[in-house]
Order: sequence, then structure tokens, then C-alpha cells
Amino acid sequence: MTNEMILTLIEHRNNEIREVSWELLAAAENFCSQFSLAMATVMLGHDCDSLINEVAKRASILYYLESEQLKYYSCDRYCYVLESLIKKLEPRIIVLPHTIQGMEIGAYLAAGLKVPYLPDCLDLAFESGSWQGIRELYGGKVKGEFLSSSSDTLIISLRPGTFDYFDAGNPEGEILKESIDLNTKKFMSRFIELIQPQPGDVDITKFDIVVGVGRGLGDKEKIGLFEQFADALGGTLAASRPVVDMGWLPRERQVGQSGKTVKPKLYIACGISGASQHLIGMKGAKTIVGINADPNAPIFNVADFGIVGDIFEVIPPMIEAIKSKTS
Amino acid sequence: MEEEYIEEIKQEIIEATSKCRICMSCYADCPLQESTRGYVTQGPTGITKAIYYGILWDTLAGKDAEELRDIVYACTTCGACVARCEKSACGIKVVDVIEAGRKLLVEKMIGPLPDQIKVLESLDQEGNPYDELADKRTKWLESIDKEDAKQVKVLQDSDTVENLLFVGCTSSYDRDLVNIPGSIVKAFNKLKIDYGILNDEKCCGDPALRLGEVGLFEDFSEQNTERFKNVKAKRVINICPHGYHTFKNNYADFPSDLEVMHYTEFLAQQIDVGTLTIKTKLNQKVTYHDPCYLGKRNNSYEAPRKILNNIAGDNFVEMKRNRADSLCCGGGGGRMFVEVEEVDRLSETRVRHALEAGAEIIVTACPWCHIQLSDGIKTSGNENKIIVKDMAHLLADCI
Amino acid sequence: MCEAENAKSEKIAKALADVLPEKFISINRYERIANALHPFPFDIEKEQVPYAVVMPQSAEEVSGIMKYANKEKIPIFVRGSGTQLAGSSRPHTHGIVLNVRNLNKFDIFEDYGFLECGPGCVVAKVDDAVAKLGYFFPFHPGSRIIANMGGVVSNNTSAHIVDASVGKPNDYVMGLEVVLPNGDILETGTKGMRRPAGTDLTKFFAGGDGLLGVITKIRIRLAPSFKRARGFAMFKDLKALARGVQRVYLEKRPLPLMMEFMEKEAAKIGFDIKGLPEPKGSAIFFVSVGSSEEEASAKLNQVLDSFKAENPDAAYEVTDLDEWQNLWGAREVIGSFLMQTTGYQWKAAEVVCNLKDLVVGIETAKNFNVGVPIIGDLKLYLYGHIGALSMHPGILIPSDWDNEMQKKANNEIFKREAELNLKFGSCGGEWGQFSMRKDFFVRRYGEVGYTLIKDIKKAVDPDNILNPGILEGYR
Amino acid sequence: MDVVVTIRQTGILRGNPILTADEKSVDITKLKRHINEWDQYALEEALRIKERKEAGITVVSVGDKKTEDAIYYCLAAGVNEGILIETEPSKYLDSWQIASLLARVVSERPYDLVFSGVQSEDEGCAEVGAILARMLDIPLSSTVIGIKSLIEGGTIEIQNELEEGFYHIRTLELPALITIQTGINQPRYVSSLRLRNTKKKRKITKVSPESLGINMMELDCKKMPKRLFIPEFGSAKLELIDGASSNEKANSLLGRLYDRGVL
Repeated sequence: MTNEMILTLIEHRNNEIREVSWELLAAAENFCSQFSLAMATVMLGHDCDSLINEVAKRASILYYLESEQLKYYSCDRYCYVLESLIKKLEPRIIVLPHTIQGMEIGAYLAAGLKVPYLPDCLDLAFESGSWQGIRELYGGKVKGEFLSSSSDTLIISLRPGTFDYFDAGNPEGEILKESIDLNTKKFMSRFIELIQPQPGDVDITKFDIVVGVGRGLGDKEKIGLFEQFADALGGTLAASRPVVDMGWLPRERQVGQSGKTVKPKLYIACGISGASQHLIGMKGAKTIVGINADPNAPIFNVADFGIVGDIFEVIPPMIEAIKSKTS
Repeated sequence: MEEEYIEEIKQEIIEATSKCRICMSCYADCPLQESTRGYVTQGPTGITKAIYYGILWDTLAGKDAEELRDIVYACTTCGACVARCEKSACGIKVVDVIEAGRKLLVEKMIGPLPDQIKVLESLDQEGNPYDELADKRTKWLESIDKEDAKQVKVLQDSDTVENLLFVGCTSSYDRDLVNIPGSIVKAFNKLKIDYGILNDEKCCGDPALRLGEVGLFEDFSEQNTERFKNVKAKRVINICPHGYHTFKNNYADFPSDLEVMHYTEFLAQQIDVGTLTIKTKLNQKVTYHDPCYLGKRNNSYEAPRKILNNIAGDNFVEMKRNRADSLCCGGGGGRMFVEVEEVDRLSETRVRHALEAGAEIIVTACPWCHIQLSDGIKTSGNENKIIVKDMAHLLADCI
Repeated sequence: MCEAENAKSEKIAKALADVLPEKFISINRYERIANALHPFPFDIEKEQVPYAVVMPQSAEEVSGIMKYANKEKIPIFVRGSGTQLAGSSRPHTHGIVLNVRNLNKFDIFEDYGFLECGPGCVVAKVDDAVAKLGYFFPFHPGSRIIANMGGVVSNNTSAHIVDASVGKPNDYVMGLEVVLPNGDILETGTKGMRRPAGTDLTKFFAGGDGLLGVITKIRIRLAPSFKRARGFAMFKDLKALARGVQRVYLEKRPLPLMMEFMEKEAAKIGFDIKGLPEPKGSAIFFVSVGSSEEEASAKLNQVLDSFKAENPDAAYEVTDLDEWQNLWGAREVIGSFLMQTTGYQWKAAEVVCNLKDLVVGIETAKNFNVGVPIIGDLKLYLYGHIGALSMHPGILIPSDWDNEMQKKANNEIFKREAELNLKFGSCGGEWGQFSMRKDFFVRRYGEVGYTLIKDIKKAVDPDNILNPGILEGYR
Repeated sequence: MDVVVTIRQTGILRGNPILTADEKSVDITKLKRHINEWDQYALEEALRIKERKEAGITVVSVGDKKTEDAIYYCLAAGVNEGILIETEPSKYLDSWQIASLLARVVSERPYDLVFSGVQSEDEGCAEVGAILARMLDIPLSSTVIGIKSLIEGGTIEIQNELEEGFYHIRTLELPALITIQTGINQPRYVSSLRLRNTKKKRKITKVSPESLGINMMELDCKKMPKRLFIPEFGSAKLELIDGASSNEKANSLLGRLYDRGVL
């Protein structure tokens, strides 16, 4: 039997609580009221008291598991510690962010505890005796409801950028700090270094207008057209991961989960289908335009304006029109 | 141990290349001379000997392999070297050797160039090199004159026709070029020709073959040959010289009774027999750029000129380099699909030649040349001086 | 290929990056191989492959390269298109190939009466450019469409041009810019029309076999082009043809600009390809020049008179240009045709005769390979620039001979060539004096001559950095 | 050194998705298939290790008979052995089940390294690698973008990608499992001739769950699809710009953007 509690993992890096953690709290709040469960949070780390206070301002209960060896994230140490905490608390739901760290923990933990895990979910429901998560397939072209095999303990990871943070206004939550001695246990991984983001020749986050290009580009030679477009708009050029992987544009221009997060006034996605990993990086834009030949492209799910059509037919006349307007 | 078929490719290359006595004459005619810093490796001798010593000294791994790959895939397969070697040396089929070299690199998983890999995948999955959907291939019919489109017979599995119009990938999919097949069907309709296009046309296989993917090419050659047999056509009329060349020279068992023609040849013939008459004459100066796969590779120089003489008369001027001496546009041999480092872009050089000849229109008869030359006009900033047209465009306006 | 070699390549490239732009330094394996190729029918050896290939754009860059090479004691091999038929452009050991490709600046100064070009300019391109302006260009090798100016000047090669008519090509070279092996930059000659009396340093380098310096700029006098008349003659008897040519000299005829011949067997092939009637004998065809068509034609007919005295089957002025193109073409295509039909390798030697012995000489040349080891039984075709008494016995060597056999054959041909030229007290006028011909030079001019040139070389290039192997000879 | 690569064969979804009658999965019977994009990079990374040092590479996959093609592809690309755990066509298996099958095969053979792709193109759960690591009880690192060093019988030093341009560098003691991120290398091209020859010459090791002593009935599925659906096109706020020509579309879009004052 489990306790009627939701345990939410707070993710932090580089001495900052990550945005997604606040989103998770918001989500957890929802679930708590929805399924009448109690709210608790957990954070692992080493001398980050300022951070736990920040969390305590927003979360009622915070289990802070502290150890020198938890200063930086590592799958084995995190899971080892979390496993024992979960065994002790027996929460009903463990909520994780579907971040690189979260996706690793979720699956590893679930495998260890042999409990169901619903990864990368957009929402959670309880249907006829089992948990039901909504998730996307084929990069958002298909959606699906997935059921957990059991009605008790569930691990779920939520897609970043899905839940808006609102201040629950729950002052002075209780902090349950526990120092853990991990030196007795032998771990098979060793942390070496955290590499900070490299400043590139341009900082795409500083622009009001960003033109994003994706797979639809076809080949490198076409980049020029979109550079013109971006210049005409007085903006800058960004790209989705495949474009960067092909070496058509440098990493520092990559928008998305593993790249930069941009929040410009205007984001124009050209030939970008809109895989979640990319959407995460540009959802925050005030106005989003999607231009794509495929009407089912997920980009249209976040766009304010959309043109279903060929980027190579649409962009040139736009450049012309802008030039004529400005001149 | 090396697979036998790879050993065979090696032997083929060694035999062909060992005849070369490095007179370097081919180097003088190679378009890469015009477009690169003139590195010796980029001359035909350099490329073939690179492959030769690569095999002989077994330097086909790691960095060496990549260097060799970049050299071997630099060739546009225009065939100027072949003509030169036959004229003044030992008659090595240089381009065949280079293509064999590519075959070798592909089979050894060294080639093709990274950007060309997705071309092959697209060919395999969708039957065209552009990553376009196979079932969108005849979509171009929607964007041409409704009346003309109506008259186009789209051949289902069992249908037969006298003249099979093979549209080709570029004309089918390239948004700027659909008016090439558009103009041709207009002409054909006017001439009341019994013709049709395939409902399930596939790539001719040229890109696969030029990139060294023989197996994939064979698939295309078998499937197309099979399909052609069913159609029972007298002739297949190609819009793209690359398909024309490939059907003519590269297909293993191409139906012997099926005549392969380029549409310029077919229409020139119509002029001869008097069925095609030119109504309005052109009063702008035009010049003609010989597509390598029509000209150098197949000696088809006169048909397009016959048409131009009819359309333009004295307004038709030759560039200083024409026919066998014509300069490649730089698009052949898989070069369309990669970012090329060129000191002088061949396309720009060619545009310059046209301007020197005093032309206002460069006419060509190959979709790839068309793309290359229009790029060349843009990049050399001559938009207001000269334009590119396909022979089909001119005709459509003039009959 | 061994790691040590690659490491050395890296090191050199890194060091030279201070001297010239990196894009003009290549350590690409195949770029290096391509710059080691030689025009011989056998494979190159790994030891020939340079560490790096550099393509300087200026004398200053060349100077920097030479200084570096001297410091590091790395051989420098200067190279254009690599067509030198005695193998002078072939690296002899590991080293750095200095490819003159980018030294290709080219200006015509009509008001000064000369042109200036870099060694990397292609002969045909320079020729065509000056021809357009109505000037005559004295360099005319068979490889003109690809050969570089640096090479033809270093070899002072006449090829089709009859030396005795307009002189040796380098008589038109007014001056040079040269980088010495130690890196010093030297200007020679003059910009004036009066050529230097006494020592003209130009002569040390123009026709200097690339031993003493790297030519980085060439100044050539613009000579007005001539009007041309074209003649043809056919002799059943090869000896008669030779006597005819002797008469042209002895009877003080105005010497033609070019005078080519094809021995019957060769002529047969060429004529056949060009669709000309089968020749009954050996063909001779020539170009006379003058300031007017009339003058040219008059001179030509004087030459014809000499021929007629040897009762040829035909001897007439060719006025139909197409016919002429065919004749000239017939001469050009023989080699390529034979290679393509037989699949054999084509290797020619350069036998030059003196005037007196020409009748014997032409016979000897025809039997060039008789009794010679290895090549004795091979088929031979004789043709050449008979106006300059220069003949090319062309020999067909089976392609399937292995490297060793090909090498031996190649050596035998040069050996035999040497014997004959010694016999006639002559020397080759097209492919330079050393490399494959070093032994000939020693025998022809003795240890005295050879030591002299070696000492001169040592004086300017003590560590033998520049083009080592040419002087030592190579096999 | 022994390297195991786990791969998944996925349908190439270019046009509009079509669901199976029971709406529990996407109908891939008419789709061409290939090796899941991430797994292609994992395969290439393993092959590069083999080119650098003595290494035997085994590929393992769970799937129906058609999955043979994917395995042959790997053999053609240069792996030493290909194992297919053959399951019945169009039977839904969740990550837990797949990992269980893989774990059984892997655990019964020597291995120093296990490579998986970060996630699959279709379900994109990013689970299998992690579960497998846990089942094998070996260290795990995900989204690896570079292998810095690899010491046989010792450790592997890897760089793995985090969000927003952060990276971790860490070492794992062997044996270890890493999931490979796209962009770590440029996967090689395997020609159709090579593929044909391989199919003629090489054999795939085929095993059934039963032969592994696993009863699929008892192997519980922790996450099963209830219903799939094609999402509504566009969001509520989406304003579709239409027009007769691209020109028209372009201009009206600009118009709207100016109205909004974002331009």
C-alpha cells in the first residue's frame, strides 16, 4: 500500500533551479487536487542552501538529500538515493521532468523498483483503475493515451514547457534535510567536468526576430536564402537540430532542448516540422509563424500564423515585399 | 579479406589506368581547371591516378580515404577528358574509371560525400533524389495550363502509347521548372502527337550510377526497363539529358526496339518533316549552352541548333566555347547535391561567355544546367542583363 | 605510408604557413602523389612522393620557401604540369614540390614591345593571346595546351620550330626574375630592345635545366607574326628525302619556320586516319614565312626547287587549308592512334643528325632499335622535325610489360639515343640535357664539362637543395 | 573488446499517419522501414571503435521477421554477429518487455560496452537503454555526443549532452551502457550490392522469446496503448494564411504581422 502522496523531483544545474522544476510543481499541484494526494518535493545536491530556500518558498515539503557526491548529477548516485527515499515514503506518484536527466532517472528508477513508468507525458488521468498518460508519437504526428499496468505506484516524466508555472503562494515550506553517507557504497561512474555553454559568434537569444530553419531546407546551399530573409527582417538565423547535425549551421544557432531557448517577439519556423525537442526552445516566442508543406506538421500546434506551402515559394516574395516596404 | 566483386572493381581500374602515360593533356580541358585553384589532383589524370595509387599502395583508410573521396567526387563527369584522351592520347575512358572509383569507394563504405547520402536514401525510398514523395510526382500537371494538362495521357499499368514522355525527377519536382514539361506538352498537344507519361515514373537512376551506387542503379534500370516494355512505346522522349544518356548507354537490357530521344531531337525531326512550323520569330539575341550529357557524352549538337536557327535566325549567336568544346555548368556527376568550393563558379564563367557573345537569353535543354546557370546569373549579379530559358519555353512561345 | 612521413608533412606545412597562405600548402596524400607523377610508362616509387606541395603566388613566397628548405635541408622540386619527357620535373626523393601553378600573372606591354608572364602560364594561352594581337610566339612544343612557360624556358625547347630559321626560343627571352637557391631574388636582362653585350645572366637560367634558380617571371620580346605559305612533298626513297633537306641548306634556301616529316610507315597510318590517299613514300610538309603571302610563297617555292631536284613523287604548295589541316593532323595523331589500336605504350627518342651525315642519319634513325636489347624486336615508326634535322623514332612498348621491363626499355631508348647523337656529334634540342640524359652529357662534353656545371651548381646551391637529381641523373 | 549494439527497426513516416483498426498503433505495414535514426549513430560509433582497435560487434534487435533487413544492414556495415529476437508481427511490446528480452540475450554473452540510441523515432520513450542498463546492473550514461577515451577492461570517458549547451564529462567503469545522441558521427552508407551479398553469405542468429525461456504471456507490459489518434490540425489560436499564389500568401502574412506590430 502506498501513501497518498506525490513526490516531485526538483532539477537544478549550475547553482540554479531549472525552469522546468517550477512547471513540475504547477503540474503536481494540479494532480494533487485532481487525485486528492499530498504534495512533497525532493532535491538532491551539495551545499545549495540558497536553492532549497527558494524551493521551500513554493513547495510545502522538501526532502533535501545532501552529500558531497551529489554535487553533480550522476544516474547511479541519484537513483540509489531516490530508491531508498521512495521505499521509505512510498509515494503514489513520482513526478520527474522529461529532461535528459529526468528521462534517465525515470527509466532507471522504474526498472529498479519494477513499477510502471510513463515517459514524456503531456497530461495524466486516472481511468478505470489505472493511470493514463497522454503522450506524442512520431514527433507529434500522432498522439496516444497510454495506460499503466498497475493502479498504485507510478513514475511519470512530464514534457518541459507543457505546464505554466503559477505561484502557489505556499510560504515557508518545511525542509527535511538529510545528509547521506555515500562513501560506503561503490559507484561505477565518476564525474569529471561540467562544460558551460560556449558563447558563439552570435547570441540568437538577443534578437527580437528569429528565423528558424529545419530539415525542409533540403541542402546547405539553400541557407543563403534564409540568411537574406533574416537580414531583411533585421533578425537572425536559427536552426533545428538536424540542420546543425548536418553541419549546415553552427551549434550556437541551434534552438531546442539541447540548444538554446529563445523568446523573441517573432519566430518564423521555415520547414521545421516541430519536434518537441525544438518546440521547447521557441514556444516562448510572442508570435510564432509556421511555414511547412506538411499540414500535419506539429509546428502548427503552437503557431499563431501558418502557411501550408513550400518555403521556397513563400520566402522569396516575402523578402521582396519587405525590401520594397523598407526602401 | 576483400569481397571478390570489390577486387574486380580494383582490377578494372588498375587495367584502365595503367595505360595512362601522364601526358596531362586532359588536364587542359577539365572544367575543374576553370573552377578550382587548379590543384593537380583535380585534373582527370590526378583523379584517376589518385584512385590507382590508392589501390596500389592500399591507402584507402582513415584520413587518406576521406581525401581520396573528396577528390573522386569532385568530377562533374562532363566527359571533356574522354574526348581529349581519344583525340591526342591513349583513349582512356576517364569518366568510366572515375565512376568505377566511386563504385569502389561506395562498396568500401568510404563514399559518397555526406550530403549525397541522403540523395541515395531518397532515391531508394521515394524514387527521386530530392526527398519528395513518390506519389506527388505528377503533381506538376496541376500547376500548368488546365487545357494542356487535360490532354496529357497518364498511363496506368496496362496502357500503351507511341511516344512515352519521360519527365524526369527535376522537371517533375523543381517548382521553378515545371513549366518545362508544361511547355513540352503544349507543343506536343499542338502537334497532335500520341504521347503519355507514366503514372508511376521513377528516377532513371543517373544520380545513383554517377555516385557509384551500382546496385541501386540496377534496381532502377530493371524496374524502368520492365515498365517500358509494358507500355509498348516506339520511343521514349526525355526532357533530361541525364535520363537520355542513361537509357542510351547504361541500361543492361534496354528494349532494342525502343528508340531513345531527347525532346530537342524529336522536335527538330518534326521541323524536318514539316509538321512543326515556327510562327513567331524571336528578336532577342540568344545563345545555346550545350548540356554535357547531350553534347559531349552523346554528340547531339545539331538538333537544338536547328530549332534555334528556326526560332531566332540571325539572333542566334554561338559562345566562343561551344559543342565539343563547351564548358560544363558544374552540375553533373552528383555535384548538384553538394556545396562545392569553387574559386570561380563554372556557372558564372559560363554566364560570362554568354554575355561576351552578346546574348540576352541563354538557352539550354537540361534542367540541371538550367538551375546552375540561373544561379550563376544571380551570384554574378547579372539578373538584369541576361536570363536562362529552356528550349521548350522558346518553342512554346513560338509555335 | 609511414607515420614518420606524415609527421614530417605536418611539421613542414605548419612551418610554411608563415610563408604562404595555408590553402596553397597541401599535404593531401593524393595531391602529393599527383605532384610526383612522371611521363614514363612505369609506376612511381613511394620515395618520390613529396612531404608537401606548395603553390606560391609571388617571388617573395618562393624566396621564403627556399630559405626554409635551406634551413631544414629539404629538397625542393620545381614543377609545372610535369610533362618534361626526360623526367626533369619528377621528384627524385622525398621533399617539397614547388608547383608554379599560381605564378601565372600575364601582361602584354605592346608599348614596350614585350610580354611578361609567370612560369605557371600555359604556353598555348600565352601564344593565343599574342597571336590575336598579331605577334609570333617562338615556343611551340607538342604539349603546348598544357606545358607551362617555366618549363619550356628552362629547357629552351624548340620542338616544331626550325632553330636555323628564327633562332632558339630563348633568343626572344629578354629577361627573367629568378629566385636563387639561397632565397635571393634576382632580376636579369633588360627592358630595352638592345640586348646585353657580354654577360647576360638570363642565359644561366633560360635553358638552365632548372639547376640554378627558380624562374618566377619571364620577359619575352613581341615579334611580328609572319604570313605563311605551306608546302608538301613526297619521296619514294627516304634517302632522297634526306638529300632534299640537305639541298635546302646547301643551296642556301630561306629556311622554313617548320618542316615536319613522316617516314612511309608512319605516313600510311596518319594519312589513313585523315582519309588521305595512301602515301607511296615518306611525306614532308613545311611552312615558309614572309612579310607577305607572296614573299612566303616565293620562299616556299625555292625550297620546293631543292626538293624537285631529288625527283619526288610530289612537291607542291598547299593552298587548300583543309588539305593542310589533314596533313598536319596526320602527323599529330600517329602516336595516339597506335596506342589506341595496339594498346601499346608509345615512347619516342630524339635523334639529331648533323647536316653532312643526314642521309646515313635518317637510315640509322629508322633502324634505331635494331639489335638493341629489350626493344630490338619492337615496331618502330619514324617521324620528326626534319627541318631541324631532328627525328623521333617512336617505339611501341607492350603495356603488359611489368615495371622493370618498362624501365629497362625506357633506359635502352635513352642509351641508344645517346649513342646516335654522339655518333653525329649532336645533342637533343627539346627535352633538356640531364635527368635521363645525364650519361650522354658526360660522354658528350666529358668530365670537364660535367665537373664545370657541377661546380657552378655547387657555387649557387652548396647543399643541393634545388631540383636535386636532375644533374646527378636518374634511372 | 566486445561491443553490443541494440537497434530498433522503425517505419519511415513521410506522409500522413494511418492507424490500425484497433487504433492502438500506427499501421506501418505499408511503410518502408529503416534502422531507427539514433540507432544508426550508435551502430556507426561501434563500427568506428572496431576500426580503431580489436573489437567484436554484436547487434541485437527485438522485432518481427521484417526486422531481418535491419540486421542484415548491420552485418553489411561490418558487425560480427546479428541476433534477432523474433516476436510476432504487429504485437505491441513496451520498453520494459523489449529491455527484458534484450537483457536475457546480452547477459548470456561477454560484453564490455552496450550501445543504444537515445530514443526511437516512433514512440520516443528513451527508456530501453536505461532499463537495460539497470537490468544488467551496469553504469549508464545517456545522450552521449562524444567518446573521449576507451581503455579495454578499464573505463570509458564520455561527453554527454545536457540542455541549453551544457555538457557533462564523466567516466564509466566497463562494462557500461551508453545511449548515443545524433550528430556524434556521420553514419556510413551501406550499398545495396553490399546488402545483397551479405544476405547471400551471412546468417542471422534468430531466437524466440520461448527459446530464451521467456513466456511473453507472463512478461507484463507496464505501459500499453489505450487509444491513438491523429491530433487536430493546428492550435486554437492558429490563423491559417491562404491565397491563390505563394505571392499572395506571402503578402497577406506580412500584412498580418505588421497589423500585430511584430514587424
